[in-house]
Amino acid sequence: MDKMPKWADVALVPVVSLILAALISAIVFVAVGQDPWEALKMMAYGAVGTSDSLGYTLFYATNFIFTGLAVAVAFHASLFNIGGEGQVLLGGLGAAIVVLFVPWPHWTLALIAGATAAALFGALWVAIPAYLQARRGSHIVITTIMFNFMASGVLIYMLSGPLKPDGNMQIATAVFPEAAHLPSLNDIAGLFGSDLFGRSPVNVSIFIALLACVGVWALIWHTRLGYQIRALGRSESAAKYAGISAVNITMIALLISGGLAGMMAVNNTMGVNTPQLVDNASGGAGFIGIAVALMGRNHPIGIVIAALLFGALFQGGAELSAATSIPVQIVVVIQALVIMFTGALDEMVRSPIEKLFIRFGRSRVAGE
Amino acid sequence: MDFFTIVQLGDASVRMAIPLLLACLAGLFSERAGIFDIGLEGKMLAAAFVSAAVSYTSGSVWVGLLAGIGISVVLSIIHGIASITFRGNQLISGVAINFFAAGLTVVIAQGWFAQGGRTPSLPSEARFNGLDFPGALSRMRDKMQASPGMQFYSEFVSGHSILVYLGLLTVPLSWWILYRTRFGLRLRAVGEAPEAVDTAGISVVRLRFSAVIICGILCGIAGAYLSTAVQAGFTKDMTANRGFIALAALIFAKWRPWYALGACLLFGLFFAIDIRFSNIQLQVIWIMVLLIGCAAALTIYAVKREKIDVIVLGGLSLVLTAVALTAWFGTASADGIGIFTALWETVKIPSQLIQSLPYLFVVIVLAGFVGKAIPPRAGGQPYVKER
Amino acid sequence: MSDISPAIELIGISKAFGPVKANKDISIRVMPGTIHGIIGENGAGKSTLMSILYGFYKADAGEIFIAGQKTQIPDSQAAIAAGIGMVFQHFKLVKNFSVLENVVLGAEDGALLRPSLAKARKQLKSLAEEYELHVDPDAIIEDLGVGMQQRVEILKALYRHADILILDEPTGVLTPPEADQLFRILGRLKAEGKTIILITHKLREIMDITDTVSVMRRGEMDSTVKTSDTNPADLAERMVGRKVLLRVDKTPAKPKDVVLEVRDLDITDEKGVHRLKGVSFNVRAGEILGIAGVSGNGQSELLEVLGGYEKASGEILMNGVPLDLTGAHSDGQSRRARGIAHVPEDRQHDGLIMDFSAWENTAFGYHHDPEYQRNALLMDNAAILRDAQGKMDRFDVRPPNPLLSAKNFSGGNQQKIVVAREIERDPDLLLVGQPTRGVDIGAIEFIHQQIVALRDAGKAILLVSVELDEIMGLSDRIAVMFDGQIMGERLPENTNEKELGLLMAGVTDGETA
Amino acid sequence: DGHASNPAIIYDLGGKFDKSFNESAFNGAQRWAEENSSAFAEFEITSDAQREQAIRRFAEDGNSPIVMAGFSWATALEVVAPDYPDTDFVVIDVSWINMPNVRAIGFKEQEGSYLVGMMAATASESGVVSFVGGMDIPLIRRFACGYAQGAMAANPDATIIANMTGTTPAAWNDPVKGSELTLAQISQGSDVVFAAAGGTGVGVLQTAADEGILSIGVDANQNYLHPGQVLTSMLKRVDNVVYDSFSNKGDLEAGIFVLGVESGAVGYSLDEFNAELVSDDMKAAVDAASAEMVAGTLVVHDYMSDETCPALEF
Ligand SMILES: Nc1ncnc2c1ncn2[C@@H]1O[C@H](COP(=O)(O)OP(=O)(O)OP(=O)(O)O)[C@@H](O)[C@H]1O
Ligand SMILES: Nc1ncnc2c1ncn2[C@@H]1O[C@H](COP(=O)(O)OP(=O)(O)OP(=O)(O)O)[C@@H](O)[C@H]1O
Ligand SMILES: [Mg+2]
Ligand SMILES: [Mg+2]
Repeated sequence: MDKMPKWADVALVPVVSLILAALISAIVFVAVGQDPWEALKMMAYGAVGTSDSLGYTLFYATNFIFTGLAVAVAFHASLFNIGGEGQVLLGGLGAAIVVLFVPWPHWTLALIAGATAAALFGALWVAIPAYLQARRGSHIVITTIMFNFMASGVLIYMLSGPLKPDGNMQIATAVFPEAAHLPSLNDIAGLFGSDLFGRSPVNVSIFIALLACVGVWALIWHTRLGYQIRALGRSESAAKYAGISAVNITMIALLISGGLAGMMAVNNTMGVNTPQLVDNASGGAGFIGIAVALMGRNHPIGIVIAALLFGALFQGGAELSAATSIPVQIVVVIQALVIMFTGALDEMVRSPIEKLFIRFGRSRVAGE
Repeated sequence: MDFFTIVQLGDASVRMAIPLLLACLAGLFSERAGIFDIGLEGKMLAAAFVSAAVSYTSGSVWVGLLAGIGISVVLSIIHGIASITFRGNQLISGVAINFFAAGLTVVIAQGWFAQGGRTPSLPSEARFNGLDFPGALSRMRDKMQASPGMQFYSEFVSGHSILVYLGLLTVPLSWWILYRTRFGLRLRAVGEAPEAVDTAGISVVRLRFSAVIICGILCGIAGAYLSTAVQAGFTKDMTANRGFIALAALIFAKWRPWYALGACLLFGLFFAIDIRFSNIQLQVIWIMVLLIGCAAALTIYAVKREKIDVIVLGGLSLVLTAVALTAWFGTASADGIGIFTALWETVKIPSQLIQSLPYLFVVIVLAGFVGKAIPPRAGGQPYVKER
Repeated sequence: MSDISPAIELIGISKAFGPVKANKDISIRVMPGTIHGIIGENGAGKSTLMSILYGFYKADAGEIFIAGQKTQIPDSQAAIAAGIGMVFQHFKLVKNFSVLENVVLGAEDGALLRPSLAKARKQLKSLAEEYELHVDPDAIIEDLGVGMQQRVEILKALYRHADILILDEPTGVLTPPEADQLFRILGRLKAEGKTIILITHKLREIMDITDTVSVMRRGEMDSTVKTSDTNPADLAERMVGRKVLLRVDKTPAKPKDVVLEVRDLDITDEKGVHRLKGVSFNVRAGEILGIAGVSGNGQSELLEVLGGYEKASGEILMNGVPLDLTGAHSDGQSRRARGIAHVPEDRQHDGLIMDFSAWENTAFGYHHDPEYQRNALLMDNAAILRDAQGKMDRFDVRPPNPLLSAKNFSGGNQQKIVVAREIERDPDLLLVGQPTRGVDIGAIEFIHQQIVALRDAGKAILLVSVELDEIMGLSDRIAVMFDGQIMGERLPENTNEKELGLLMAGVTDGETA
Repeated sequence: DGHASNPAIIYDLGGKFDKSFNESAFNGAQRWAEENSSAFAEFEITSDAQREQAIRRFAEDGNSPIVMAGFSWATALEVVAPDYPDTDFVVIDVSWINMPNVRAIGFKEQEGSYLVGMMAATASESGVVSFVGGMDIPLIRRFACGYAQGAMAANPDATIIANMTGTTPAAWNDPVKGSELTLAQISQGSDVVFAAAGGTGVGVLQTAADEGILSIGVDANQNYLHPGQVLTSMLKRVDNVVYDSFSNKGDLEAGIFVLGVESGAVGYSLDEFNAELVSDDMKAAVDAASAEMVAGTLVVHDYMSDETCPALEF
């Protein structure tokens, strides 16, 4: 007998958490002198009100799907990969190198090559923290944080040295060749005479993100590897008994996680209207991935929903701060509240709901 | 390197070490009680903001310090509610607190002072200024001319803000509390075996809350130190990851106060070196020796072990070797000289590398090459009596 | 009798853990200066009841009277103040503290430690002399044996001036001589007028030492009787609610070829402790070798080496071919491939993933099996589910719902899932650790039958158990382990519990005289 | 309508209040708004992905001119500008975009830096002057290089110490490190420090004041921050550029404009806060040098022209 039905666990609890996070956010808005209802309306309009903003929301959501999946895969192995930021940066480096130095004939090939390189670089960047976690028990949280700082050092070094185009002042690579520029969704919609996504950079990598969702879903619940990842995550001792190599699975789970984070860079470099790699290529998406994974209950469907929500929040928040004097960091505050309520205060929300279900369930059983 | 440079390096190390030390001891109290806290960063940041803002508005730095401690304690209590009362995931709660502080400080600072998320610069009377000991020289230029003893006295001993001396005093105090008082015994016990504490008739919840509150107080002082002693005001993200470095120092220190002092001074030294010697030149030959030496050592270590070690460490060795060779041939071709002459050429170490050194060092420390650190046994786990 | 009030009186105690009702309206009275036994199956609610008395759990309903006074016990502090001391089934000690620190923890005199420690040191000395409870006050707990740790727990209670001492299964971890000494101490405490409550599964102990005994069943109080008015068979019947067969039905073994040969197995753990010291034995097809011993004497390590998740030096031959003990093939997968199945000692910790559903657990460890794969990439979840349903039906797992999480099954049913998984693999060698720990009598009978049936099918079985009754009942051959060594081998028909008990305490034949 | 033709300004990632050129740009816009009691549109981006979005948004709303602060806008602008031929764009710190509707404005920071470098070397008693840069990018090296040349010109024996705070954008906002760098420089003998480091400079100026040495502010006039202790400020009149662009809306001339001392776009500041520090001789020497620059007889080497500096090693 479960304490409560599955739908309550996967839907009701997160929704209640979200409402609580929203209530506290409303208080913050009031504290800085902004009508929360107005703010919400502004954010909603800013997120989906125009075709441009809708497109931007989807563009950010694409980023967050990748980083959310990355965090989730690691979470299934009970590992907290907080290094998404660094892995995204390295992923960008990988993508930039293959598209800048190889003349790809068509964007499809460039996409495959870029995504592969991005995933590879992202995975390599987590390899050492993963190895240290697996082999020496060095806490992945701290090592990946350190690797985030170092990633930014590596990237800046590359962008201001080896990859710097002559005469360019911006810390960025040259603009990628046209063949490596991914078609935007609006280009595709344009074929049907629509202007659904405006000038937004949302592009075909959103399909890669959705494919990655399916891939992660199959991986986690339908492959031996996923089975082993989950087993290790739930009980290290039992995994040992079953002959599941904690070292190997930890490594593999984190490499996949890093690869997914790295792949985000495809969207952010090859997909944007000016395709190039800039110095802050991740834009905080690595961290937002944590909130997305927590809210999405580490399930791809949940992650897609959460990513859309955070995409809207990110885009709407930017519009809000453009229209008012509220700094855009309000988005970080909301994000923190979502992490707090869906992640750390889960029990606070869950326990009363559980009690309700037990009481309700009991009377039902008694009635039978 | 002359004597005064060494004194200065020591002086800067201490100055850089103090916020680390306070945060590290904060983490020590919390983790010794079984509550992991990666929210040190956020608490310091919040305290830095509030103490600067309140110092500015009230004109009294002490009121500011108290307010900073206050906000940090509030965040600690939130962490406590999440991880003690509701037995939530301590890492996640810490991450949330970091974000919360990073965002809210800017939002509120903007709403309050409208200066783009910073506080106005604090006037001297609203800051912790350096204490000049009797007879000590205060100006750098005077010190440079003084005798070595005077230099040491004036630069290293004197001239720090009161929080520095306070921070250093916290070390013996923490040691004394932990090992010489009833509270310390219980605190250490609750991080090792909360059920033992519980059955001994002591409230685990109260004990752990006291620990996180102490953690909050120390983080509060650390934050206030940054914005009212080192700096004259708050700027966004001014803690610059010190909270995370403090955690690494805590592991390095094996959760012991005196070791924590050592670890933080070492990290402080790293920062001081980074600041003072960002322009380091090395002969190519030394780069080769260093990198290829590391690569060789890693390879030797790996071959005796399992496949995974060979793959990862072997890969790392290859990367190091490749970097070394690139530096060598790169120098040769850039200067248009023979590859053997290039070995004696001096090149500048990329500043990005120098700046990454403290982080790299943290990773090396965590890799356990400096000895194994065993965390408090009940650390990170909520105390659950009834499943 | 009515003019002295009972030392303890519990009235109408109820306690639920979520949906589990651990105690239902329980009442009990214990007279001062007596030893009161409590028996009951695993999960009957004994520990829960005592933990409520000690303030560790809060009762949902009920009243507590101590020495005739109604007493609120919201926490252990209150229990200690009321003169209650408790030695838990799982000790509540701080492992890396000294004995002295553990004793003073929570009972310090002032804010400073030094005076408290000095006082406690003196006090411990006199307690040690008074009750023969000698321990080194400066020893670190984790360096002490379980017997010594238990002494520390008793000293903790006495240091707090406990008049009522609760002991929850104190002898489970003790050798027979250690148990005898414990009972001598309890006798002395009783003579001093202290009241003692003793939880145990061993009917013999109840008969030997208690004055009265209560029987609990399924969270309820069945009955309380004077010990002198009852006998073991009667108690067993009260416990289970029906007549029980305490013996296992089996025919004599027909051992064939040696399946498992262990030679000079040695383990030194990370701390440098020598866990196994040159262990050698063999198991033949069609026989059950039982390994008896108090837990912590190397049996667990032995099973772990055989199961592939502990490294060792020495030699193990499986059907004549050596097993890899240190290299890449010393893991559970390789062992399974060699025909070794393993019912681990701790099912919740090792044998099952508590958060996985039952069907996922039935493939656990065998997830690489071809029959569970749909193709090179994907697992065949439907096949696993079908397979799980069959196993659960055949092994009478209740409820027979493979979609439930493992944590939602009772201990006995969890164990059945593990046993079904391992036995139905038709292994050449079955390793079984504590097969019936925490399992009720009905399920014990069933599991025992399955093990015997596997033996009769000509498989080799290595059984490790701390329950002497189980060893005696199931084994065809018995080896006794003590301190990482095999002290000797006996045939069940040629030995008795006393002899095995002495071997378990490390006393060999020569020394008995 | 009035609103639609409003000018707009978009700040770079550092944000409107970076105490550096974003803030300076804001001040110019603000001044224009106050003087004309008109409104302008503004936006602070938070990620690079927003650049195009921000430009297009204002262009579609009919804002003109649209002023962008910072060279990072160049790439996005090159893509967007052709789509809005009727909109005027002004981009600051860019001297390479040549488009019919873009006014690209660069500054000769080396000239202003040269002037304050002369003042620093003259004011210095120790003969050691120093420079704290923000993020290590060519633009900041241009400041450092000009400063070093000026110092050498005033005192050929001068020693110039230059440090960069970091290589990431965080280097614009690390006053603690700025303060430590300053202390290190003081111990190497420096008694005048020039900060071209955004928010980090706040720490530099503060420490210089605490330690009793002179400091030099940047971009805006920062003399007021520590009266009597800031020798001067190297002015880079981004505010004027914004102000002028807003004022001349409708008839802005497209093209590349690199502004130097001759136009007053760069220079040094003199006000009541530093009047006592700047001697008449010093002022005379500096003014003479600027006259030479205007006349073309003095050419200050531009680091960005060839990525080398005759007076300083990086
Ligand atoms: N902390 C707890 N949380 C939830 N359920 C519990 C807890 N402790 C015990 N239970 C449940 O309460 C019931 C009674 O457990 P209890 O430990 O009192 O039994 P017991 O009689 O002491 O058994 P044993 O002989 O195994 O010690 C069991 O079903 C058990 O699963
Ligand atoms: N930790 C738990 N979480 C959820 N449900 C539990 C838990 N422990 C026990 N239960 C539920 O309580 C019921 C009784 O469990 P308990 O372990 O007390 O059984 P039991 O009486 O000891 O049975 P068995 O003799 O088979 O061990 C189980 O069927 C199970 O559904
Ligand atoms: Mg049970
Ligand atoms: Mg029990």
